[in-house]
Amino acid sequence: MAEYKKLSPKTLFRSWLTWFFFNGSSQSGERMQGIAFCHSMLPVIDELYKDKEEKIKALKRHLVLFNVEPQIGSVIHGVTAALEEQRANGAEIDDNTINTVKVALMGPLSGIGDTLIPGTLIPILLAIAIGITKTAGVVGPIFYALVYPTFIAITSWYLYKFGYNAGLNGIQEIMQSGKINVLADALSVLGLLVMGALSASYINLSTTIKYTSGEMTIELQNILDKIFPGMLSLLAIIVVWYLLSAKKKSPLWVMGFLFIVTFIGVVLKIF
Amino acid sequence: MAEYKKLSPKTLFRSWLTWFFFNGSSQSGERMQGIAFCHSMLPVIDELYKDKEEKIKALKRHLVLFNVEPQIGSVIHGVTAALEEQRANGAEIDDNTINTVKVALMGPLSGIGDTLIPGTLIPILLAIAIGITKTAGVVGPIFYALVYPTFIAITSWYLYKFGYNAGLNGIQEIMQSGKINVLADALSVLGLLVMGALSASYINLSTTIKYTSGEMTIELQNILDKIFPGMLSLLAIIVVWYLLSAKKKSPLWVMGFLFIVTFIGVVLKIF
Amino acid sequence: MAEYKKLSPKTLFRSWLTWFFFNGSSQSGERMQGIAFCHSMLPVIDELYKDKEEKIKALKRHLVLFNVEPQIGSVIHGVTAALEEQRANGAEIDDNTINTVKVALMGPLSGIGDTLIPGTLIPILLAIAIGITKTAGVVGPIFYALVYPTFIAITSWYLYKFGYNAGLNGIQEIMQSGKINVLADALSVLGLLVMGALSASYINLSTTIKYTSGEMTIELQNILDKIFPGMLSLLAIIVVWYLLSAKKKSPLWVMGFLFIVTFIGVVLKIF
Amino acid sequence: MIIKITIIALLAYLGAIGAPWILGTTGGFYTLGRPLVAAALVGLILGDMQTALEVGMLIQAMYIGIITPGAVMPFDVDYIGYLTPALIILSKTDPNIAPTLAVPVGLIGVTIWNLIWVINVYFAHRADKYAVEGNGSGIRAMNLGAQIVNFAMRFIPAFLILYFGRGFLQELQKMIPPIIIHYLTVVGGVLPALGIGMLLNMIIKDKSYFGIFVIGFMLVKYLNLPIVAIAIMGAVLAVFWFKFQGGVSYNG
Amino acid sequence: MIIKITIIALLAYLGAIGAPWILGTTGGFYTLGRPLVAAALVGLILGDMQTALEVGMLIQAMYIGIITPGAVMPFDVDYIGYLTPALIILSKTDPNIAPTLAVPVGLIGVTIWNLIWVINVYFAHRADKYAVEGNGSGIRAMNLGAQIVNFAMRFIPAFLILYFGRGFLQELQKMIPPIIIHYLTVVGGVLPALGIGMLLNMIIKDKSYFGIFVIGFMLVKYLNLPIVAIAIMGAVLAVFWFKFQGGVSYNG
Amino acid sequence: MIIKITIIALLAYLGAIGAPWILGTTGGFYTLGRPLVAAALVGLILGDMQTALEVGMLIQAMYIGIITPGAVMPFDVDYIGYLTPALIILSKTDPNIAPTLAVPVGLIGVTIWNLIWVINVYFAHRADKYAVEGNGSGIRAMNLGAQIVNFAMRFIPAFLILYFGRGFLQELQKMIPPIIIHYLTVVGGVLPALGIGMLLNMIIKDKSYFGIFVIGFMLVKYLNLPIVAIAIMGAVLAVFWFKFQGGVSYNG
Ligand SMILES: OC[C@H]1O[C@H](O)[C@@H](O)[C@@H](O)[C@@H]1O
Ligand SMILES: OC[C@H]1O[C@H](O)[C@@H](O)[C@@H](O)[C@@H]1O
Ligand SMILES: OC[C@H]1O[C@H](O)[C@@H](O)[C@@H](O)[C@@H]1O
Repeated sequence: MAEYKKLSPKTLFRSWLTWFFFNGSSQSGERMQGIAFCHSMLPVIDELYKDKEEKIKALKRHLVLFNVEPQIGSVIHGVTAALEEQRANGAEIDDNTINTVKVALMGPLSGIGDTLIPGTLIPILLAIAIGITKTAGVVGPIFYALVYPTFIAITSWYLYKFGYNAGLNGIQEIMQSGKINVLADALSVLGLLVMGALSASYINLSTTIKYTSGEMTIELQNILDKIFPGMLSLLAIIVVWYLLSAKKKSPLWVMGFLFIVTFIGVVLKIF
Repeated sequence: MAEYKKLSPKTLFRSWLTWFFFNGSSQSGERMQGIAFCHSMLPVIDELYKDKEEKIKALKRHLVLFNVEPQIGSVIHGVTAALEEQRANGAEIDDNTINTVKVALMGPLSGIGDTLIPGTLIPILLAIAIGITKTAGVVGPIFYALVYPTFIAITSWYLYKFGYNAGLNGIQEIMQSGKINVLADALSVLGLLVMGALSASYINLSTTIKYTSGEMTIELQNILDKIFPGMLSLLAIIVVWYLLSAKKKSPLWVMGFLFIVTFIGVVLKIF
Repeated sequence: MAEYKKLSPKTLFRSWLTWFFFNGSSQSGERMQGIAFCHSMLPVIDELYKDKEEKIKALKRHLVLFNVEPQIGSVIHGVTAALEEQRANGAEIDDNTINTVKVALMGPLSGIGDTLIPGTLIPILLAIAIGITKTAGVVGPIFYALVYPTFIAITSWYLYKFGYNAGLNGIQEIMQSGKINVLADALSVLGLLVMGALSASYINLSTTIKYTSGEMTIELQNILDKIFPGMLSLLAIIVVWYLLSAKKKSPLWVMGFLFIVTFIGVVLKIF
Repeated sequence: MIIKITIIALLAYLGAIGAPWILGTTGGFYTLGRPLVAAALVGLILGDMQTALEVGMLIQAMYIGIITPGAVMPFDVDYIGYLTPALIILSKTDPNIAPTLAVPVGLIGVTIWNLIWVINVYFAHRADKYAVEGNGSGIRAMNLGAQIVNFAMRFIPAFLILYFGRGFLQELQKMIPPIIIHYLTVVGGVLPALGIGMLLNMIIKDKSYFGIFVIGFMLVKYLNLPIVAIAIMGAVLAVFWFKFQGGVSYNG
Repeated sequence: MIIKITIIALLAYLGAIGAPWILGTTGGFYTLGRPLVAAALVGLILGDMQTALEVGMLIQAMYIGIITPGAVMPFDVDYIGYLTPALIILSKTDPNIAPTLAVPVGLIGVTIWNLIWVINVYFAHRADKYAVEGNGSGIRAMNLGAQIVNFAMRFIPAFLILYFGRGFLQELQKMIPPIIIHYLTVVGGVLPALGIGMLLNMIIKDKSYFGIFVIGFMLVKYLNLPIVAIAIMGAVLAVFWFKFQGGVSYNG
Repeated sequence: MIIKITIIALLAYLGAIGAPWILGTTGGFYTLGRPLVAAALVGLILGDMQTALEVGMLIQAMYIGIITPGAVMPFDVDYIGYLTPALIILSKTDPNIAPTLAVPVGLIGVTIWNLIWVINVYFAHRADKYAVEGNGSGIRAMNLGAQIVNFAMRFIPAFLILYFGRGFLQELQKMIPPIIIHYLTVVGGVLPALGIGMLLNMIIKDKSYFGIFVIGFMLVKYLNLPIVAIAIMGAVLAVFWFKFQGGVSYNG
């Protein structure tokens, strides 16, 4: 019986590193990150398949359409490496199986990943960085530029290894346990709090309406501020959110809307 | 087989409107809101019973003692209208049944209604209105006079329709599910927070006791303020609450108590 | 049949009082609070055993090693008194049984007691007292000296009676129900909040590092304060906590560490 | 002046318990009949909005939690709401005595209400007769007719109190020694505790909820937060309280 | 100046989506490509850190929640991040118009990206050929090769915009009437609501969570707390939120 | 002066661990033996309450979490509580060195306690003899008799330290170079971290609870809330924490 071919730690690391650097390099409307996926599998393929035919089949297998949030998506590469290893050792895993697995994981991991990383983690870190910048200047961007990539690089590599070790079942178990949703809940609490704080500093809408009766001038904005400071700014956010979520308008549409409404407001001397 | 007589939307609305306006008009120690109930059923009776005998029976049926928190109590009128409709269409519903249903709903809906509306919602809205008045003057009462009646009118009409559609069972289900209690819990959290805030501004009790030794004067109130500002005011509230809840004293009794205690305090130069 | 000998309330109170005052009087490395335990049982023994032999056996029985958090530990004395009473009335309870019970309760009650009283309650009360002292001077220590002993004396006597009435099973039930842990959780929330507040006032570590370029001087501490005031103090706490918990260093070791680190810091003009 | 007093007395009727004309109990007793709203209207009529609102906030806070279960009324907030600020403004008295002045005014209102409540029995008995005849309009007439009583018993006393009260109060005030004024101010400071206490007595079933009241108290005393801010935070808290309680009521 | 502009244009390439050289997407688009980081680099290069950071904070806040699901990009934050502060500093314009200036800049960036996305299809097809030959290095070359396109299409336009834009903007500014400046300032104040709104749209599934956003808003408006403090408190809250939810998601 | 020192030394005995006379451990070690209470008494006796309380708060904060499981004592808070403020006041030294001065004082106290703990074995053995004789009073005498040792070993050293220490400290102070004073101040600032750290080590089992500590820290740093306010809020929080946890301990 033939010896079991095990992927060396070095190969796994090179595979991950290739993906980590070059995941977006040749993105296109047709294949998305397909070439990059294949690229990241080269070290694995080279180590596992000495036979030319097998190698060609492997290259073709991984050059198909692929797309995922690239930073946490590395978990799929780990799983795929494990599947390839089993296949190279004789397990009955055909092209179709491997592709099905990749496609099955792609969707949910894109959703989760986009929500958690650019949708939650990055805004939180940036909001903190803005806060620091406000008081301590350039320390803010430095903080972000150190913390974010370090944390993500470690996480991404960890997830690759996790995918390789846990295999497909392990990943699916976690995704179905609901824990990820609760984690997203908790992170969204943090994110919303911080976004609210940020909005209070960076969104500014105030009215210039005044009533003058005799020598007394009443400024509407003054009254609004006494009732709830920043009322109009908050209102603007709610309107935007409403247009995007309930009315399903595109961001560009909403931007046009804001330009027009403020224009009318300025002309009518409301703002 | 005779056609099913269905109450027209217009009749239902007129029935509700009559109740909404005239629920308290002829309250008395003997019949409470009994006449008003019958009054509000007139449109329903007129539409359902063409036969004079039936009409007289219906009028007598609804002229008995009735009492409920009138604003959310409209749900009973909806249920009653539905019962009358079924009866007019031949269902076996006698005077007794209809009265039993009314009496059964009266009690809990008075308790829930008085707790939620004059006991919780109105104080919260008034506290907010006072807060607004403090900074923005007459905007405060205007706010209350717009928000409160609008909200209640819509709710009351909605509840009438809900009662009519859900019938008796639907209402009882909701009242037994415990959801109403949890809602009351949550509202009481809001109410207590706001009442606490209000008390901090509007209840004022301070001592005038001073110790003078040599050139130094120590004012007791100063020390108390440093430990916990508003300590005596809070204490006053706790005492009143204790007298009302644990000692079951009447509000008038407590008022007399406050008059006397402060009198003694002023005489003894404590306050 | 002989009459049932019941311990008089007075005897129980004297037993508790003896323990409450003299629990620590003759602590030693060999017997711990053993003599004090026996001392507190004298009223019980005197009332129950008229026979000299029985009395000697009883004295010897209670002179063995004993140790417990003394303030809430009184519950054991209550249980023991109950056991002695049953024994004196003929129940089959030998020396061994009584000792086993004492030993079984000693451990957990020491753990719980030390955590809840000197570990949580006393620090909370002292922190509050410090807060009061800061603004209202000597009122702070007076507050502590009144509140703490009063509360504990009542609790301790109550626990003695509880132990006597509930007996062994009652106590074990409570300790196993998990309620005590949830109580400890809740108290630790309060304790941690207050300790955090206290630390903010009483721990002070700041850096003296400055960058001077041309006429401009940047003080590092200024920047740190803008990012998070008290950052270094909080860091110091975290380091100490880490050394104690993760590195299992002794308090004395950590104290030496602090002396040395700050010394180096002062020499290098960091602090 | 007579016209102004007439309008105020009229409003005191429209905001009284049972007066149906302005959206029933909702727009009447629960809106026009609230001291804050009433005071604003008095301020508008008498041309001294500032004093009116000052008094209005004070007495509104004091009677904020009034409920009338089964028509039992501890103090008549409607009479208090119209007559107190009007008397204060008309007699140019110190607004700080408003809480004390509110007491007799509120008790007069309660007495009137109790009388009405007995008199109205008459309409019920006449309505019974109409029912036997199948006369629906007659029943309607009885329900509306009761308002003649309500109007008479609300408008006339209110008018008289305002008409004679202002002169009387002015006289009275000159004669009161300073210690009494001080006493009335102290009483005025504590009286609102009664309204709050009644509310607590009603809302709180599980004592630990009192802690939330204390938090609200401290948010004002220590952080000087306005009530609007506290109410919004409280609303957010309440939403999650409801959400996370999973159907288990602790205070209900 | 040419050198400085060259460096900025180069950074605008390195921080663009797809540029792999600085730790891939993580260090590139998600770090170098963030307006706050970009602005700081621009400030360093052009020697006006203060203005750069001011602009950086403003436009970072505005586009803080940008996500690009499936490579669909609503606004190109990378171009915005480098070109906006650079143009403002070079033409000595009022930083308050930055949010408005960011709009056309961002759209130019998007157009470029969409072009690249189509052009890159070419590399995929050539890679297919190499696969058939079993030529791994060829595939690698295709993945890297796409960067030639990316570089050309990012660097050149950025350079040109900066080179011509600064003069143009200076001219333009002199001609703009004050009302337009006011308008642009008003627009600049509201535009960040778009970024925040997009984020809310994404994060919030259960509307009650909006309350938490409002709390954050009020903590700044009423208590003047800095964001760092709010973030730390929020983190503590999030930890217990996670702990106490017992696996039940309400907003997920 | 001798009388005052005598009284202080006597109090140092009455507040020592094991001294039974003032309500046992509760009123003795846990009340009289707490530095805050001790310092107040010292202040009263020496007529400088202000300095005494200043020192008292400092060293109380530092040793706030001292526990003595199984009679193992890390620092003797009783000796620290009486001798530190007394020495500071008597030698008119800078109160800021109190935390440093507390260290040797506390260690002397510990040594004494360890000695007592060994000596007391003697009483146990004599008690055994009385037990065999059925002599209850003898056992009582042994329990009380141990106080002779405790008194001697507490009172005498305390008296001597105070009597000689004050002169010695005055001399010492003149000779210390400013850098050492600075060093001692720095040390004094960090030392309380030890007491707090010990407490954290004891209370915290689940690391996330550290977040609550940080919140308390920030409430003071950012909002300047006094501890009393924080304690009341914390108590309210704790009540609902207990209520809503439904019997599940996370940190226990
Ligand atoms: O208690 C129920 C109900 O009783 C009476 O009808 C009135 O006092 C109402 O205000 C009250 O809501
Ligand atoms: O949506 C998943 C994924 O799609 C594309 O690959 C890119 O836009 C990524 O930024 C994104 O995370
Ligand atoms: O640990 C339990 C107990 O042990 C010893 O008896 C003493 O140190 C007490 O203070 C402590 O509570």
